[in-house]
Amino acid sequence: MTARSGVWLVVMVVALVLVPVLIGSPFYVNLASQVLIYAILAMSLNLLVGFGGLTSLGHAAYLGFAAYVTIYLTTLAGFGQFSGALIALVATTGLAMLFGFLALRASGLGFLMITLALGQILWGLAFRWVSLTGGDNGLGGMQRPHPFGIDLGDPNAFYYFALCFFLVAFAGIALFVRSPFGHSLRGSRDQPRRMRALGYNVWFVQWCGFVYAGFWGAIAGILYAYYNQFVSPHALNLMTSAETLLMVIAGGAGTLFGPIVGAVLVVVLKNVVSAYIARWVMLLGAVFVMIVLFMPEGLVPGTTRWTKLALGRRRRAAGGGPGEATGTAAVQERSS
Amino acid sequence: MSELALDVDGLGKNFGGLPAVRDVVLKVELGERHLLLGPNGAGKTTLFNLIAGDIRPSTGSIRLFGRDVTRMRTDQRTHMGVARTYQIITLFAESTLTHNVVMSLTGLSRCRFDPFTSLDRRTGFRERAREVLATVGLEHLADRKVSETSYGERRRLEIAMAMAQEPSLLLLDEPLAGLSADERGEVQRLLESIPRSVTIVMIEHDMDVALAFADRITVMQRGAVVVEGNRAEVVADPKTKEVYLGH
Amino acid sequence: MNFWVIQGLNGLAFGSLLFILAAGFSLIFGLMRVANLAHGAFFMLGAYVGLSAIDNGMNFWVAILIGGLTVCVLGGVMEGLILRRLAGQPLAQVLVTLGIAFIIADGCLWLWSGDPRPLPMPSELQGVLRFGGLIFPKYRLFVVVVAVCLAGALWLLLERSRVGAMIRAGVDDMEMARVMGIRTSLLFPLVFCLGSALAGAGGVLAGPILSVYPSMDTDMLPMALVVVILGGVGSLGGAFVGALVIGFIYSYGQALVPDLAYVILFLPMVLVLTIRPTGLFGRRLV
Amino acid sequence: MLRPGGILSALVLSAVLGTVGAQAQDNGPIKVGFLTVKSGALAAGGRQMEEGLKLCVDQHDGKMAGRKIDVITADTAGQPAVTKTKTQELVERDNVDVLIGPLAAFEALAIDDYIRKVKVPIISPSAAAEDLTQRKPNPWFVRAVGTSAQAHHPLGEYAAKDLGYKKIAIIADDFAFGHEIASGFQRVFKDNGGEIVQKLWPPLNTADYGSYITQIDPDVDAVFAAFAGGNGIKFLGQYRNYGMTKPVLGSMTTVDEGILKNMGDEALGVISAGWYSAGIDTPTNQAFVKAVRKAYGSDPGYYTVGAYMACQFLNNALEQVHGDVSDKQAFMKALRNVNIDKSPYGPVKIDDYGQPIMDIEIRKVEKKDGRLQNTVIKTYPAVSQFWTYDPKKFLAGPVYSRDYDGGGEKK
Repeated sequence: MTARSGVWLVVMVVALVLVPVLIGSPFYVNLASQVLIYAILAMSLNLLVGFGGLTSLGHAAYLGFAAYVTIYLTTLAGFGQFSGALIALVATTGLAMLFGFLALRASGLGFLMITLALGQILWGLAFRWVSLTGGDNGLGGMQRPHPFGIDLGDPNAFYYFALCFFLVAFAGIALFVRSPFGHSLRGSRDQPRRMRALGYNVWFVQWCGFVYAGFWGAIAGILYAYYNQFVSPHALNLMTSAETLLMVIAGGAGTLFGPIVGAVLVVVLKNVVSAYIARWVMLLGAVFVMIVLFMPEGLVPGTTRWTKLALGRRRRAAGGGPGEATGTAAVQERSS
Repeated sequence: MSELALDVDGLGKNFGGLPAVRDVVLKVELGERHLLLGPNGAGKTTLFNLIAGDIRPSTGSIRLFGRDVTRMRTDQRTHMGVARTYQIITLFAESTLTHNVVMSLTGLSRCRFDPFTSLDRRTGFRERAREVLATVGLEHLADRKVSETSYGERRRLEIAMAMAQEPSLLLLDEPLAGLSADERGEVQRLLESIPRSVTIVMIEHDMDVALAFADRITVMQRGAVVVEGNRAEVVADPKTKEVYLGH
Repeated sequence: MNFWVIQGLNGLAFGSLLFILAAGFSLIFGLMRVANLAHGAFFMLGAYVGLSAIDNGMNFWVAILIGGLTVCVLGGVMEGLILRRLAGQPLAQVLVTLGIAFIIADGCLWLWSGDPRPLPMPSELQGVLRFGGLIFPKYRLFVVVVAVCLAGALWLLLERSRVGAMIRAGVDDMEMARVMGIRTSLLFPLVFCLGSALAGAGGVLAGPILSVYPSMDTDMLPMALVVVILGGVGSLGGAFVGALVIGFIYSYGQALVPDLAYVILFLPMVLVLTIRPTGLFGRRLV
Repeated sequence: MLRPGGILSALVLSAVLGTVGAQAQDNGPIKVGFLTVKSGALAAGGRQMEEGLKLCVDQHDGKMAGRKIDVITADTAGQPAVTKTKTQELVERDNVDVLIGPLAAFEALAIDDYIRKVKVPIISPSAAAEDLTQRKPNPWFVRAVGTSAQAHHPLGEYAAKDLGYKKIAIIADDFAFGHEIASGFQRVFKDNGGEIVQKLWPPLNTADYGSYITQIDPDVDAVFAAFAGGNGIKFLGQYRNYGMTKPVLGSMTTVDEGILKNMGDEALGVISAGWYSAGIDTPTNQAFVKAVRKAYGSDPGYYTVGAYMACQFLNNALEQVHGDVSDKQAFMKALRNVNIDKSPYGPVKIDDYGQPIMDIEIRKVEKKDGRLQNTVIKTYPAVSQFWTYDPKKFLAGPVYSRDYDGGGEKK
């Protein structure tokens, strides 16, 4: 398993590094940057939904909050780029600590509702607290940073900047999933009672997972701020949270590559397909209904299963053994 | 008198006004083999859940090794040396047997909060897990998924996971239920091989095995303790018969 | 003095509207454990269908019927074709209802354009009632009456009928209900259709107050969630009290603490859930 | 198998196709990027904008200053992040010469920095946020509609002087547009001796205005209601439903023709101000209204006329530069120099900040030939966004916001 996913990893990294070279057009490079940002956000939500079994409908909170703090600090409060981003990261992680404390009072759908409500409260504050947030007009006027003298205003430079964070996030989350703590989180999802009897503080494990997800959400939010150089309450609204959840589940909750594929799907539908199909929102809805119906485990495990089925037939004909365990089947449906 | 491993005093638990456990007093000495008997619904498993910390008592107190743990969380008690098996099997069905035991080992290790290194790299855990599996005769299935094993094998895995924690107090909830005669013999031998440094409290319906195993016996009915004493006392007590025949 | 009475009446009227909106959601959620995120879209679709019925010369009452029936049929189709295949997978069901909500919302935009439209109220309910120095619109009192009647009818259905007994058994413990021989394959579509019909008819009923507009679904869905969460899942009485509490909080809150108007609905929800995760009246929250 | 690589190669393909079509030619068509909203809550306004623009392009037979006009439409979904991507698409992939759009103020603000960076002229057909032409004027930006307060300064004077109101309660949508309108009205009304006794700010997504309507002070002479989108319908319906009889003054959007067509008698008698009304009785406007009615079956409102005028601005500027947009500076200068004698608005010219100076109509909702219309009852000629105030002092003064407390200095 490791050898093959290792090959995939190398292929992915090489492909990602080559994107600007292959594409050329700055518009599509910018689009690819957006995919990376949303992929980080979706991967972070996947920590909760896929690995923690905690379905959150308020993940836009971290994206928007981090973006607001970053832009507010660097434009209005006079902080430097680096310190502004750092404070945004710390503050958003702190917010996740608080939200996790509140949301983990419940589980399953109760958890979903609390995260939704907390997200709505942040949205309401952003809309209403005009002196700080600019209300619906949002905050703008931010410049992209110049780390080491590189102008991130250039689409390619920004793409590689985002790519660095994406790869670190991917690696961090990939390591996390395999680590003892990642296993603790998954165990807490599958058998919380057993985990307690084995000496795990399930609440604390889930809370740490929640905060960790918030941390990566903050990274996505800071990149969002750099990319858009603008933030308004839309970044915090229910639609953004719902879309992020769709990315995770459509791609495959509890898999490493699923959220990335989901992010590609949603970003491309919203920004590219919408130019050709007027009823793209309907298409988006239909795509999700179809995925849930025919590939309920998500696109990545679904296609893997289908290809394996096809390969397995061949292999069985050749007298091979049973296929390897994917370990993703248990990921489904732990919220009840 | 030697120190008590478990000291339950006046313990009660109500579910929606209905008492599931009433005023239970239970004292288990270090190294003792203690048996809980009683018909279904007598409150034995609820008592286990109270001792392990899964639920909070309505009244009374629990002391473990001299420390009051009434308000402690389950995982804190586990770190004090309590381990248990479950009546209804709660294993990680899609993971291998080894992984199940490894989870049991990491639960007591500081590394359970390590988010960076791969668990697979920690070969020490895997080796230790295989050793533990060997003690219950499951080493040949170490890399099989739990969902692909038999019921009896899972019961033994339950015990292995509890044993891996090297507990001081072991709570066994019907370890023999649903096993074939051969398997019973195996598990029985396994239990007998547990050193006396481990205190054991067991719920069991199989009288022959249980009585042979136990030092002291508590009989429960409708949430309360009816009879308590050593093997002979309990067997002789007319209330014991009443509990079993009257039900 | 007048202030408290009038705002109380406002709260009562708005709470009644919320109850009509949330009753179906609560019923479906309680029995089937499906958090139907398309409920707001059902509500909006019902309102649009009712509007078209009125445009085509039908009267208000027929429009309510048509709105309810259309959404009822849609709900039945959705349950039979989609949700049933996903039984026991709450996450997949939530996602699929979200997808359907997208489809309905965009479909409404397509069919009815995006123009906000008022839904004319029946002439017999126009005008105001005056008692003492107080003035209150007749239509709003009518909505209160409808909500009370609906609550009564649902109570009778749940407490006094065979179907109701089955539903209650299912809400309490689905496994047990199955063992007792209750056929979910009949009960689930029935309840889903009923809940959908309530949403559709409720949309038409709310039309004269809220008017009909494209983001009606996303405006109303969170409110249904708040009511159900606050009242406790699957509890009719809970939904009723929850709706009234929210109605009052909304009414008094917007008047007394206007600065919190944007978050006035969600603060109490977070408070209740963190202090009492089962909601005010719920038994358990899955 | 769908994996990143597959998607990316699809992207590569479409990128190649995109760039092939994007070869700019000197005598080819002028490419107009049109940012509108076709999905989501704001889609009604987006559709009206599309109609207005199409009508204008059709009236010119698709040609301006001898060059073909090629409109490329993009759906921003009313979301700032999408708006930015779509703008990039139009600018970087389609190489448009000029942008018309977007609809909402927050969308315009979201792309403000980007526009400054890429230096593409943009004509706003709708977004009314004050600072776009005041404290943060963008040299590449010109607006074809009024600022939020532009029409409501005169309404303040009209309410105090002509209607003789002394005390007014304001109820307005709690967002920047509502704040700016209310502040502009308040300032001039107070300057003319009036008093604002109450300000109510229902959130934008308020379902039920009941608890606000019942708070309105019974001693006021009138209520000034500033609502956007469909909220005007909701508010006026509920207002009459509560048996309220106090006269209602409205913002331009409260009784905009785009929603007026769906209103009933509840709107009758509402007096509002705007830089446009379908009821303006000039031959130019009546011809325009007739054309819109013929093409789309309804009266032109805020969005329709805004996009139509944005297109007329484009035409005017193109004629000034004889269809040569290769010199962007010159083209932008022409856009800033638009001067139209006869338009549906009446005469229009542009001030130093890129904002039109135009006639403001005081309008009253009346029923004529079975349909509601905003009959013009008074016209304030050539009104600037700064009203009668000195621009420098105006800009140095407090920003029009929710907490604006100005007005009454002249008293």
